[in-house]
Amino acid sequence: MSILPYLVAGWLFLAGCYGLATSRNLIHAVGSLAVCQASTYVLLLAVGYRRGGTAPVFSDIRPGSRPVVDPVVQALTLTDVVVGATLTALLLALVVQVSKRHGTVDPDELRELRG
Amino acid sequence: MSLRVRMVVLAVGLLGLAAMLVAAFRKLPGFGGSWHPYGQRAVETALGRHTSNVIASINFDQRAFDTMGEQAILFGAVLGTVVILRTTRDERRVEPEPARVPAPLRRYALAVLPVTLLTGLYVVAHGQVSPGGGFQGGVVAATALHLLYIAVDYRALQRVRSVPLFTLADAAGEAGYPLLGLGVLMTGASFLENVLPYGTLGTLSSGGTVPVLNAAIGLEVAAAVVVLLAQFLDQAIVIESEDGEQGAGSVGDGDGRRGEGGAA
Amino acid sequence: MADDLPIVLALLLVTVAGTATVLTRDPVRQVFALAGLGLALALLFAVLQAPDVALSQLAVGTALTPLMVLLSVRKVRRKARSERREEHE
Amino acid sequence: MNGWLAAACALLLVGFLPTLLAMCTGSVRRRVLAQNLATVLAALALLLLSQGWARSSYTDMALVLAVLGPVGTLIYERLLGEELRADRPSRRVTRTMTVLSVAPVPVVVVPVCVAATPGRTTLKLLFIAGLLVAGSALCTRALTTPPGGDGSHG
Repeated sequence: MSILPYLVAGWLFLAGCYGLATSRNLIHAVGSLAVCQASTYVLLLAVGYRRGGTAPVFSDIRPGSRPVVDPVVQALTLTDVVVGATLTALLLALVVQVSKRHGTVDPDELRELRG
Repeated sequence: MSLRVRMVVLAVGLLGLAAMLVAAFRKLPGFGGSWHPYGQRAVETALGRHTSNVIASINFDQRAFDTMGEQAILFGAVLGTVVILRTTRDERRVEPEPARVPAPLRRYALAVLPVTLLTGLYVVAHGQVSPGGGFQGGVVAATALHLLYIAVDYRALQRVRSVPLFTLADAAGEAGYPLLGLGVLMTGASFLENVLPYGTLGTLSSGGTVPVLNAAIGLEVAAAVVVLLAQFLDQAIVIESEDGEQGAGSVGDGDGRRGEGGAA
Repeated sequence: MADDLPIVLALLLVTVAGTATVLTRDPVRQVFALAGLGLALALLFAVLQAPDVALSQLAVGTALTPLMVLLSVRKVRRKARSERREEHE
Repeated sequence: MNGWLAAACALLLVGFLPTLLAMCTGSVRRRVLAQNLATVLAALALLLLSQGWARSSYTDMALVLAVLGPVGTLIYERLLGEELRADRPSRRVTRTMTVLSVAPVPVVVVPVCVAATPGRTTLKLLFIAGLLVAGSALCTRALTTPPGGDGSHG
């Protein structure tokens, strides 16, 4: 159990890389990249978890009454989730532009076009 | 490089990476351990500054400079999307067709629109107290606007959503954050330091500058999402390329794979 | 060990959804796997005691990302269709 | 590990996991219907978890999901309308999906309401339940009846 969450993060990253490398459609590649992004969130939050802890949000509990998990990694992850979505948008915009220019979104065909 | 060679290279790379990751994971502190020195200090600092949501305190106070970088990335990504997806000379805009929406669906979507908007604002406003904040609430509030597209059609959304206005709001949120930091500098404190009175723990006005920066981020994220979706919706619904494409003829034909790629 | 059961379950859900997302090659079908991954991630963040991050993931994953991907697919397909029509003419 | 957490685990294993698998396999129509059900089950799991950890502030997650889940489903309905209209499900499927997505809501929310400290939290829980029931029932109907028609020929 002590490294299982880390292994899941590693698996997600490798699976995403496999999807990126074997993709025949750039939109599918962007989706695979989202899986890679997800792996970083899982790893960060797993590092910050504390058994028996709760979130360090003191709106409904008294400070000090319960052990809390690490808030630093949560702060890093939470901004990255939203920023990551806008980056996905940027990549999708590039895909749309590629399809307009070349009429295909298959990376293999795009390479043939370039010669 | 043939497909076979590529797959072998990929397999070797992935297996090597997997081995290194497993070796690294074994050296990480065990999952669920109680040793979190940074977390402990962050919680103490946040409580000292009367911010009950420690995560918001880290984002908008203790590591506010880092968040400025994050929001700059966000702004850059939105700017890039707008530039890439602008209407070019060989494209024309067509009027979107009005959609026929079933009456119960229309009633539901129009009723839920204000609820979603309020939920988004609630999540932004309570950022320093309970889970939430500008990043999350901004997305929810921006999504609310697009219920108009579902309830009525794209023309209704276009009438309400002025893209220049939202671009301006996005820029205002983006600029407001560092300007606030500079304003703090004027008072003699360091950049983005928490100089406002901390208030009472657990109330909406607690946390000093945290709610202010939180609101700036909320404005920026909400406007950014509206602008982003406007670009994609325009591309998918309104913008069509002129006939006689240059690129179409140059694509090799008789390839056999081409039909498959187009149908996928 | 019983205390870790929700975490193990959520990790299982994330693994299944993540793998399915990569293996679904058709972009339209992949959107649903991606939405499933978003929900599974939100549940995992919740059991890892990170409600702020879970909120972030829910806000982004339920409507925003699928909408952007589907709109891109629609644009790319329309483009491909209009070009095939030109070739037939 | 208390009863609420055990119930949440059971819900994830018996309800959410099969729905997730249905979301990842099969036709587009099946995936959309499964997506609608999955958001409801995830929201209910979040409610059970927040009660299990005695954290009323965690219910915000279920609130956001209850608000945005139907929006996502309706987006699919709008953008994939052609493909979805190509194969309409039978009445039996419509009824089953409606029951599946509406019935668990009171089963989960009523005990949580009874256990939670009365006040603002109770109101919030009832509000979330209302959103979930209205949203999922309407989405299932929108996905299974032809647009503009009342489905009388089905």
